[in-house]
Amino acid sequence: MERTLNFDLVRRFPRGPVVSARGAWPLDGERVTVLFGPSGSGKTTVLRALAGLDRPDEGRIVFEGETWFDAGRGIHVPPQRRHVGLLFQDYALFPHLSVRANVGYGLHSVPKAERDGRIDELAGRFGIADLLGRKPGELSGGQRQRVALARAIAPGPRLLLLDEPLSALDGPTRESLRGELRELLVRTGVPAVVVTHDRLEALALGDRMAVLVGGSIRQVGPVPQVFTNPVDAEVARAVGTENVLPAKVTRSEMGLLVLEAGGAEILAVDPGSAGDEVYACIRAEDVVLESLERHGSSARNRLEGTVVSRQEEGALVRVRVACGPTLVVLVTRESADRMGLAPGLRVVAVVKAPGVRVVAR
Amino acid sequence: MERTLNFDLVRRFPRGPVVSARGAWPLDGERVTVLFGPSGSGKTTVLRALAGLDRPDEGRIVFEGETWFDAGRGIHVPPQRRHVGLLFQDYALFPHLSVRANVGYGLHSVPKAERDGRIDELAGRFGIADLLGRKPGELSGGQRQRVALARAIAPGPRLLLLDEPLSALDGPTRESLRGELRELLVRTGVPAVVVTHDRLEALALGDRMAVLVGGSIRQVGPVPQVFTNPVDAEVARAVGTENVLPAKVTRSEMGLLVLEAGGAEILAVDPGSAGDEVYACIRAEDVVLESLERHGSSARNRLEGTVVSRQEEGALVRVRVACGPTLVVLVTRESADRMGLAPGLRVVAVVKAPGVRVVAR
Amino acid sequence: GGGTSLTVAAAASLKPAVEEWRRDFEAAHPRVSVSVVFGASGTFFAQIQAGAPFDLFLSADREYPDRIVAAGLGAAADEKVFAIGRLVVWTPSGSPLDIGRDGLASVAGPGVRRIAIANPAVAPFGRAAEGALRSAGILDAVRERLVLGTSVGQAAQFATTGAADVAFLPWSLALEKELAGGRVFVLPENAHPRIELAGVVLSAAREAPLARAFLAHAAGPGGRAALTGHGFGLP
Amino acid sequence: MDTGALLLSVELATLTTLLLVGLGLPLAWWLANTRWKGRFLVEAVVALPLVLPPTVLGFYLLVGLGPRSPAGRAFEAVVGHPFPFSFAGLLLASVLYSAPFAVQPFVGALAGVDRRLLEASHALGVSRLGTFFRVALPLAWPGVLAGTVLAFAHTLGEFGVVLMVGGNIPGRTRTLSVAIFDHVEALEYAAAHRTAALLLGVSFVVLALVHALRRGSLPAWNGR
Amino acid sequence: MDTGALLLSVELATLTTLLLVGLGLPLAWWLANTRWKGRFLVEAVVALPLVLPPTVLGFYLLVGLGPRSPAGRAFEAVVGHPFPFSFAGLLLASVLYSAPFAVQPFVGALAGVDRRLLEASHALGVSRLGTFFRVALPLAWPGVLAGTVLAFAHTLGEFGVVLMVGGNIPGRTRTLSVAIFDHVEALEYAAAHRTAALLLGVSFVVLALVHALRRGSLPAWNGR
Ligand SMILES: Nc1ncnc2c1ncn2[C@@H]1O[C@H](COP(=O)(O)OP(=O)(O)OP(=O)(O)O)[C@@H](O)[C@H]1O
Ligand SMILES: Nc1ncnc2c1ncn2[C@@H]1O[C@H](COP(=O)(O)OP(=O)(O)OP(=O)(O)O)[C@@H](O)[C@H]1O
Ligand SMILES: [Mg+2]
Ligand SMILES: [Mg+2]
Repeated sequence: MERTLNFDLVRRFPRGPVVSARGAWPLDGERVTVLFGPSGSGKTTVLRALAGLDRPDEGRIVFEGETWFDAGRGIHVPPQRRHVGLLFQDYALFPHLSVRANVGYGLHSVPKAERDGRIDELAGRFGIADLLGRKPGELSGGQRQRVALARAIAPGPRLLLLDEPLSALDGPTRESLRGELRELLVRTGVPAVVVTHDRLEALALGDRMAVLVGGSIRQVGPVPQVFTNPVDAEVARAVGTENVLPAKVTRSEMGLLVLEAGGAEILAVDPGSAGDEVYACIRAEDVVLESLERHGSSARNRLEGTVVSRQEEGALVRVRVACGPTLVVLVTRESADRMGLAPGLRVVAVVKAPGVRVVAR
Repeated sequence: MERTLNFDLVRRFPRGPVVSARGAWPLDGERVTVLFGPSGSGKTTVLRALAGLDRPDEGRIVFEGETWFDAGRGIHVPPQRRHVGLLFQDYALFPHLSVRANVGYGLHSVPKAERDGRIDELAGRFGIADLLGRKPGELSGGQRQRVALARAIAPGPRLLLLDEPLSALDGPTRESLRGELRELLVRTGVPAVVVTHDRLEALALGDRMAVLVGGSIRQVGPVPQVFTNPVDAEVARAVGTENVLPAKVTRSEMGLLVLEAGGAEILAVDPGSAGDEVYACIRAEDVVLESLERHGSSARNRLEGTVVSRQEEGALVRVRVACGPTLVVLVTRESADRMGLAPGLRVVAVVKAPGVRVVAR
Repeated sequence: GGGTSLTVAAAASLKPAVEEWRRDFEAAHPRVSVSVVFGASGTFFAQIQAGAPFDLFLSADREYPDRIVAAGLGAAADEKVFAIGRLVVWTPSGSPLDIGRDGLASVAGPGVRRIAIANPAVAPFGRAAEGALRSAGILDAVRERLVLGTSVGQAAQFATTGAADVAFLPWSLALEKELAGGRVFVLPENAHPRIELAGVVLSAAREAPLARAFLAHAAGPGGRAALTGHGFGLP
Repeated sequence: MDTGALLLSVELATLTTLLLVGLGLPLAWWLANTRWKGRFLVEAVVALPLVLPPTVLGFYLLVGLGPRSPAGRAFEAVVGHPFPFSFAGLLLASVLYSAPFAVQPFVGALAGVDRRLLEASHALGVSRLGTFFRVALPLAWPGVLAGTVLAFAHTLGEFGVVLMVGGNIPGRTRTLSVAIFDHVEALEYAAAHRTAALLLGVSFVVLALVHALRRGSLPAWNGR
Repeated sequence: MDTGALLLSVELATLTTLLLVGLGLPLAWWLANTRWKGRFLVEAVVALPLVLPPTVLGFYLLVGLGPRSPAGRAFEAVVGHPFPFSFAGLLLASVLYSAPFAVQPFVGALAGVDRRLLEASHALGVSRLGTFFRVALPLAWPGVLAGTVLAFAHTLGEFGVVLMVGGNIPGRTRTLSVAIFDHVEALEYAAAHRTAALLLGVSFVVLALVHALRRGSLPAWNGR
């Protein structure tokens, strides 16, 4: 059977923007698609359309050969017959039902013993076993989110749609649940679309990543690749590329492009056909800082500059260096301390040519 | 005037746990307190009590010399007269009012022109200027969160209580709002208690961090210090310390403790009076991996072992090394690639003695 | 405006006669306006006890005025019987019943499913109807088929809508336009307990002399003519 | 005492309420959810019987459903006896007259149920009917109860329509309210007081029980 | 035509409804929020007048508030004229009798308002009263409207209490519903039909307008 999710939909909000997203995702090898994108870009809208809760104004949705929606032919399979598991961004737990009843809600046709077994198993997995007798109003925010996740998964859906499933959880809980979720997705083999704003989560959960910007899907690809090779500046910003520098192509040299950005010269791999006015996208982690003493000369992609600010970020330190353009650089705490990085210090920012991604402006 | 927030409260949930938290926080230099803690530890409960929405069963709350609550004397200042700005974890936006009316809700006694000015200023700051005419039902999750944030801040409260103010936002938006928020907090000088699950956010926003575990505040201190020097194993786990190893003190040597953990010997700075059975808390970023060839010998705090797994985490790589105990190590992608880190590879994990925090078991 | 006004509470069954009296009385007393409230005698009794602003009470029987007097709400001298009620049996057009031919007992015949009477507990004409059925010896036979209107008006409505096959009504009501299509059989006065319609001037009346005058007019020649014209007997 | 009348009243009120819940809830659910422009007409029509005095409504029912009308003949053909003066007729009239008391609060309460919860239920594979019973109804409970109580109490007290359509036949269509009315009209005040006290006592116990029941079933999120 | 009676009816229904909204909303708000154990008793008592036939209720009002009773003398002292057979008395009786139609739906609707929104309002410095008007009332709107419509329509149609307490005095206490009743009683069917048509027509327009109004004011989150 053709295991794919095909959709091409347009949703026009009367008092809002137009979301028009399309995708054609094989579901065999790459089962988990991460949906990434800025706030308001249309992620929830796409999930709601896939779940059948919202009727797009145009387009089609075909899942594993079944047409779920076709505006032209007037087809709209109701949500009940799509068998998707949707985790709502705001949970939408049933306030009048206990946690047990919430999690078991979609298991109405399952015998009680089996249902209870399934609930208990999921509750154990997601750390809500002690809460089964409570009502949602008696839970904390993160507990509610876990209940909603268990509820969406319990009926064994054909497709899981998770809208920020772990956003309300603390680091350790989140990490353990990420593991549980990944394990569960792999074991059951159910395809999933997961919305997240977290790079680690995308990397840990996703086989494929789709980036939604301004209502349309701009890029789809393996997760690490999308993070490192955004196709345009907006995607680059959406995936958190710290340095998106407007640049000019001055010339081409031995297959490399020579860019001029903020007065500095940067070498980059030529992507072909980007034009003259471009953006140079550089991830902060791909810039290395060196002390001025070590190399006196300012060779290519070695930009001399001054540290503007230093901000601790746990294991890493975020440094801004004014070196023509102002570059954001991530270095380990160890090397930052070794170099004595502090505002005012003169340093050299080394940018590796493969770390510079050139996209059209 | 005495600028402090003093509270000591006990809240017993009939069908839930007991939250009993206390704090005495000067508000002059260190205005922003970050409340950190696992899901369900009582963060929201504390904020609700401070806001006056929930009446604790016991205790007192005194803010800047004003007694807001005193169970013994039967004092309970209603929320209306506390002038706090509370951002609800689930937003609680008024569904029947426009975004403009939501943000302006607390400004009822302000003249219309001034009110509109304030709303427009905050809307610009928080990127919701285009949404002022919509109703909350017509917003995305992250947009709702920003509206709720603006609504809490608009009336110029005496104390801001923010329950995960940025959790629903994508990385770039979050970062920019973090900046706006910090700037606003500094500029207005209003003290704040901010709940977050995010280390970066805690570091960026907080002057002081309080860690809540199991309903009580276990540690209070400057943010970076709490992350690096947790007082007990539970706090260590709560702040995301990756390695919390049960260990035995074997002997003391030149002011250093010699620990035995999972068969390996680890040197640590003696905290004094931790007893014999302890936990050794080691942050993954404080472990360095070296190739086996470089140093043949297995000297102290140099634990030889095998890479068990490697997981990309953006700029960093998370590696598990079985070297007696199984250590989680964070290294830069660059060095991981240089060393060819992959499951099966033999490596040496170097743990610096100051990076080992010993706490009583 | 400018003149005095007299308020009369009158049993609904008296409506056609009272309306005529009112016209005549107002014609004779140009500065007086008479307003008449029609209703159930039991209701009026309760209202009079509660201080209703009525000057004169015209009841469908003697019992209520007697009680008014007994309760001290009116003087015995101001109570007067002014008419005798006449009971008729009304059948719709096309009904196979012919009481004139077959006698009252034919009401108990198999073709009659429902017999409408006013509730004997509250309406004098209902008590009379029950008495008529009893003297005809068919009360027990038809008891199951009786439907009780709260008032004679309601009994008439049962008949006009076809819900009942036979109705026992005051003659005055049977002369109404809505009942004109049916057949009316006037029962002899001795076929049922005597219905004496009495009026009493209330001691709380603001216009007691006028009320006495109105009652006198009702019992006088002009009033009697109206009564006979509308199907009432005379005392 | 009027135990027969009491029983009849309770029976009529109970059946009327059951019918109104059975028919009114679906109608209210539809009214609360439809996007049809003309729904306000339906709502107005449902409320309309209210504005007529009960006896007058009864009169029109007799006219419209009496043995001379086509509808009345249809009623007789279906039910087996004519509409007027029968318990079935009484029931129909009561249902019509008490309908707004049930339907209006039902609509009000059902319209207040958060749509996202209904969507969540649909997404979990539960049919529209199942969602109605498992989510909408429990959440609209206070309003549904209000409507039910109103319909029940009003039917107990109603006597205008009952009198007109029922014909006040002891044991068959004489309800307790009609009996009290008769007592008052016949100046049998002592009997009226006794019967009224009985009706009030029984009703008070029923109403207090119903309201006490509701207290326990308030959703927890409203108690936080 | 009975324009005087129509005006009187509309005036009575409007004033009754206004009074019921004015008094019933605070009572309902209190009932919806109190944690007092005895609140179910209050709710039962509010609904109780319903179970009495209107004329009987009117009778008891006459007895209880008549000029011979202490309460009646108090009424007279305050209002300036005796309770029975006056417009003020009629109004009081109508308010009492229609109270449950307003209060019950009000309670149902107000109890359904999400407490967190009230808390949000309090935290934003808005008083309890302000919160009631700015949050609770708009969100409970469908149910509040239902109660208001019921109270209005029911007062229009009521005649039992009105007849008993008001005494059917033309121009003062004869409402349109009493007038129709009189016409039917007197077998003046043509006049009755005309008056009923007038009442129905006016009411239909009012009801349709009210319901059409509501459509527009449904909260947006219910439209997503
Ligand atoms: N009912 C509506 N009416 C008008 N505009 C709407 C409506 N629902 C959503 N929108 C708009 O459509 C866009 C996409 O919304 P959506 O909820 O899909 O965003 P999202 O990607 O999920 O964002 P977030 O990460 O903040 O949840 C947003 O700009 C939002 O404001
Ligand atoms: N009304 C209630 N009844 C019973 N237990 C409750 C109630 N409210 C909260 N709790 C419990 O109290 C504890 C603290 O809840 P709280 O909401 O303060 O947690 P939190 O620290 O905010 O967690 P999160 O990060 O998940 O939001 C939790 O275990 C929760 O289940
Ligand atoms: Mg969303
Ligand atoms: Mg919380």
